[in-house]
Amino acid sequence: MTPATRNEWMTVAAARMLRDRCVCFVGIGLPSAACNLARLTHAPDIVLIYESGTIGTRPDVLPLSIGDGELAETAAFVVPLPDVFAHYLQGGRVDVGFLGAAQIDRFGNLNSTVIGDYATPSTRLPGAGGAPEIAAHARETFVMLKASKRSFVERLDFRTTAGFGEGAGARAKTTARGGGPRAVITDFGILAPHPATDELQLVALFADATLDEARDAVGWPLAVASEVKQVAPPTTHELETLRALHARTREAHARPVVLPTP
Amino acid sequence: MTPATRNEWMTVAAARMLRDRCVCFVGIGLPSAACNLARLTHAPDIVLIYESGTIGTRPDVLPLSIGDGELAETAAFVVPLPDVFAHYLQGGRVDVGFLGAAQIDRFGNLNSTVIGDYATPSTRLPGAGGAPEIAAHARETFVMLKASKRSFVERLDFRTTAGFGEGAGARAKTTARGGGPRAVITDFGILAPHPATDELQLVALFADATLDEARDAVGWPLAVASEVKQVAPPTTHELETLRALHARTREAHARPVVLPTP
Amino acid sequence: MAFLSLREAVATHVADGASVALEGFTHLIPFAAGHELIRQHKRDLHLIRMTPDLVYDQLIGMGCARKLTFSWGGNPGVGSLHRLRDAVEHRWPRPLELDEHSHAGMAAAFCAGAARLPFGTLRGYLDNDLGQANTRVRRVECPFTGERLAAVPALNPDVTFLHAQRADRAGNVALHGIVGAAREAAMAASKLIVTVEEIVDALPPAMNGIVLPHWIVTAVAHCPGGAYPSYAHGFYARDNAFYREWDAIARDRATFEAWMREHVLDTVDHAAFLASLAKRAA
Amino acid sequence: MAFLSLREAVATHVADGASVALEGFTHLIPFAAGHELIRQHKRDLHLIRMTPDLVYDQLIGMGCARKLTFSWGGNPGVGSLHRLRDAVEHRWPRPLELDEHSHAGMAAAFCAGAARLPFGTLRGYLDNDLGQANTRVRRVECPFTGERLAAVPALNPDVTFLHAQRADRAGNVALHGIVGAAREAAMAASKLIVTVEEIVDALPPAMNGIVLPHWIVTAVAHCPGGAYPSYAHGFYARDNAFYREWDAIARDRATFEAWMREHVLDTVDHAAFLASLAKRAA
Repeated sequence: MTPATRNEWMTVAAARMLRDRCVCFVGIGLPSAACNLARLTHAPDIVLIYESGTIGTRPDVLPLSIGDGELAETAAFVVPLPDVFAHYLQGGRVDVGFLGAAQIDRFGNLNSTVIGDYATPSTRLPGAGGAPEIAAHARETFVMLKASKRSFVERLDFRTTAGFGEGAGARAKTTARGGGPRAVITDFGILAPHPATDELQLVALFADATLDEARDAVGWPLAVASEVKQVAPPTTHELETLRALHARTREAHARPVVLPTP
Repeated sequence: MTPATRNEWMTVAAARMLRDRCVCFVGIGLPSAACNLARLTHAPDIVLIYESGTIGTRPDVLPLSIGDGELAETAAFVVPLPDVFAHYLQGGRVDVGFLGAAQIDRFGNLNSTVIGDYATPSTRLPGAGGAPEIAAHARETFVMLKASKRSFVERLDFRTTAGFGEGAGARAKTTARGGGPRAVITDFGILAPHPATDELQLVALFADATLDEARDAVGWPLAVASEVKQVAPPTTHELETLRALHARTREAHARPVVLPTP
Repeated sequence: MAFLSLREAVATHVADGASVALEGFTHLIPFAAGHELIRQHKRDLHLIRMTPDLVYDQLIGMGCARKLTFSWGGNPGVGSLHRLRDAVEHRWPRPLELDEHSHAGMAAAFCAGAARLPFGTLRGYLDNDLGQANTRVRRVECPFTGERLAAVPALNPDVTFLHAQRADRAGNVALHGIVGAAREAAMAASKLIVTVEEIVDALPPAMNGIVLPHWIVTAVAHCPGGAYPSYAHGFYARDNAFYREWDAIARDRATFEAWMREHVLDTVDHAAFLASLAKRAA
Repeated sequence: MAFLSLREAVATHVADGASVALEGFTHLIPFAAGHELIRQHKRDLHLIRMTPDLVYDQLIGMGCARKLTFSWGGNPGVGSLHRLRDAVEHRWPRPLELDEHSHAGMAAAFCAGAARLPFGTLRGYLDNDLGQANTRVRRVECPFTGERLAAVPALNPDVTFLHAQRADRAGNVALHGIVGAAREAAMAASKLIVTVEEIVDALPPAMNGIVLPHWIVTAVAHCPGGAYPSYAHGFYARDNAFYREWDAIARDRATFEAWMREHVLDTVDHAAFLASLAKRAA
C-alpha cells in the first residue's frame, strides 16, 4: 500500500475527531470524505446531515454535489431546505459542523466571498452558503483547509463567517449559541484555539510534518501549544476504507448518464 | 318529501353562493354542509380546505371534527397546520372563508370568545380558532348564524374577529387584505354590507320568511336594501342531495369504533 | 432516546409546574399520556395546545393545570368543554390562567419555538380585542416597509407529548395523516415523549414524510390505542360517538369525577383504560 | 392553470426586467426553462436562486441578467462558475448587481415571501461582513426579549420556474426527493411555471407529500429531461461528468459562446438540446 497522502492524513485525522452517534452537518469535499470514513470505521451510528435536507444519510459513494440522488436514496428522510436551517441548525440540534474556506485568520474567522475589495474583487469566490450559520449554531465546528500564506492570512479580505471574532472571548458577546471552531485540520497537522485568547495554536503534527513546515505555511506568527502531539499515522484499515470509498466514488461519477431523450 | 327546514334553507342558500373552482376555507357544521352540497351539485371542482391541513378534500360524509380521517383520506394532500395559515390563508391563496360565531354586530364583527367580561365571563365560548385570520385574508367571507336578539347584537361583548370594524371604510385602514364579509346567511334570509356604510342590510328573504320576522330577530334596527329579493326554494335535487349527505353522515358517525385493545 | 413505559416516562420527565404540550390536531391526540399525567396527580401544569379537546378538559377538571395556552377550546362539532368552562367561569376546581391566541398566532408561536427564535410574526390580530386581552400579543415593525405586524412569543414547552403511528428501534418516529402542529411542537420542546401504535424494525419508506429523528426524541413508549378516542390513521378511527357522549359526562362535576375515577384513576394504564370502556360497552 | 409549451409559457409570462427564480437544490434544476429564457433573448432579468449553478452561469454569460440574488455561486464539487466570476470581476458581458445572502438568510427570505410577510427573521449574519456588504440585511428587535435579530426582506419573484416529476391533468404538481426551497419559491411567486417529466391521470398517493395545487400553478409544460444535467429522482441521475466538463467550457468566453450557440441558441427546444448532446457524445 502506498503511503498516505496529506489529503488522506487530513481526512483520517478529521474522521477520528468524530464521536459515534454525533449529529454532523457535512460539507462537500474533504469533510464529506472524513464523515463517511468515520461512519465506515469507528462511528457506524453517526448521523450525517447535508444541507440539501438529507438527514441520516448513508451514501455508498461520495456525492459530487451537496444534493446528489445518492444522498436522498440513502437518507432516513428528506426535509425542505428551510427546515434544515430553522429546525436543525438554528434549533440547536446539530453537534458538529464542518467548514472550508479560501482564507482563515488566527481567530478562526473565514473568508469564502472575495479576494480583494467586495465591489471590485480580483477573485470572486462562491460565497457564504450555509457557513455563517453553521459556525454560529453547531455545538462545535471543524475547519478543513490546506495551509499556505495565501490561505492562512494575517487579515481576511472579507469576513464571511465568524469564528472567535477578535478573540479573547469576543464570540461570547454575540448571540451565536454554538461553541465555535474546535479545531482546524490542515495539511501539516491540527490547530486549536487557546482557551483564554482564542488564538489558534499548533496542537498536533502529522508524523511526517515538521514545526518549521507549519510555521512556513502560516501567514501569521504561529503560536505553538506547550505540548505538540504527533498524530498517529492512518491505519491500514482506515486507509483501505478511505481508498475503497474514493474508488467507488470515481467509478460512480464516471458512469455515463443515459440522456433522458424522449 | 317534507318541506325544507330553515337549516336546509340556509345551507342551500350558502351553497348557491359558491362558484365552481373557487378555493374555500371550510368550517365545521353548516358551512361544511353548504360547501359539500355545492360540490355535489353545481360546483364539482370547488376546492375545499379544512384548517386541519386537508387540501382539496372530497369527503363522502360530513366530518364531525375539523380533522376526521375521512378528510385526510379524500384529500389531494395534507399539509402541516402552520402551512395552512402561512402559505394558503395569509399567502392570499383562499377565495372564500366561512365563519360562525356566538354574536355578530351590524358591521359583521364577530364574537366567539366570551359572554360577559373577558376575565370573569358568564359564558366562556370556545374562542377564536382560525376566524380572525380567515376574516383578514380570505378574498371574501360568508357568515352563517341563526338570528336572535342574543346573537345579532347592538354591541359585542368581545370582538374576536373583525368584519368591517366601525364601518364606513374602516376596514381599509387596517392591513387586512381580504375583502371582508360578503354576506351573512341567517335563518330568515341574507344580509349584505351596504357599499358605502358597510352596515349589514337585508337583501334577501327565504320564501316563507317575512320582513317582520327578520326585524324581530335582529338586536339593532335592521336596515333594508332598496330591493329585497326572494331566495328561490331549495330544489328537489338540492334537498335530496343534502338529505342523503346527512343520512350518510349520521350512519357513519353512529358506526361503533372497534377499540384498539391489544 | 430511551424506550420507557409511559408511566416511567411521565414520572421521570414531567415535574409539577412544568409547561406541557400534548399536540395532535384532532388526529393523534395523546390521550394515554394525558391520562397518565392525571394518574400521577401532576399539579400546576402549564398546558399548551391549539385545540384543548377532551384530554385537556379532563386534565383541567382533575385539577392538574394552572395555566392554559390555546387557540380554540371546544368539543369539535359537539359544543363546549364543560370542565374548561367551569374552571374559567367558576374557578372550579381551581382558577385557570388563560394565554389565548388565534390558530394563526399559536402556529406562528410554535414555529418560532421550533426554530429557536424568540418571537413569531404574522399579519394577524387585526382590529380585534384578542391583542388587548392577551398582553403577550405585541407588535413589531418591518425594518423594510415600516408595516406593523403582530408578534407572538415563541412557545418552547418543557415537555411535548405526541402520539404517532410508528417508531423504529433506534427511536426514529414517523407519523402521517393530519399532523397539525405536531412537528413544530416536537422541535420546540426541551423534551419530547412519543407514544406509538407500534415499534418496527424499519419505518415504511417516506422520503419526504414526517419523521422525528431519534436524537430529538427523549423517550418512546409503546402504547397501542394511545390516541383513543381520537384516532391513528391506518390503525383505528375517531370515536365520534364518544365525543358526543363526553358532553353529558363532563357537564356535571360529580358525573365527571365518577367517570374519571372509574376509567382513569382506577385503571393501571392505558390498556386497562381501554378494557374498562370495552367492559362498559359490553 | 394552463398547459403550454415551454416556449409559449416563457414568451407569455416573462417580461424583460422581471425578477425570475429558477429553484431546485442540485436536484430538479429547471435547465430547460433557463435555456428557453436564453433562446428568447430575455434581458435585464433579476435572477434569484440560492445556488446559481450552471444554468445561471449560462444566463449570466449570455447577458440575460442585471442582478443576482443568491447565497452560494459555485459549480458544486468542481469549482468556480466562470461566467459569474467574469461578470463580477470584469463586468463581462455586462455588470451584474449582487444581492448576496447566506443560505439561512435566503431561506428565511423565501419563507417570508411564501407567507406574504414583508420580512423574515433569523439568528444569523452574526459578526461578519455580509451584513455590511448587503444593505438589505437589517436588524429587528424582539418585542419580548429585546434581542436584536437579523431581518431579510421577503423574496417574491415575478415568476418562479420549477421542474417536477409529475403533474396531473388538473395541473396539480407533485415533486419528491431533495426539494430545497422549491415549495417556498413557488408559494412566493406571482406566477409559477412548472416543467414536468410526465403528465398523468392521477398523481401517486402522497398524503403528506409535496404538492403544488393547480390554483397556485400558472402553467405546466411537459418537458421530459427538463432538469438535465441536473436530475429528476426516479427518472434520471445527475450527470456529474457534465458538471466537470462545464468547467472547461465556461472558462473561456469564446468556447462558452460557441457551446451555447450550438446547443442552446441553435436548438429549437429542450428535446433538440438533448439530441444535440447525444449526437456530440456519439
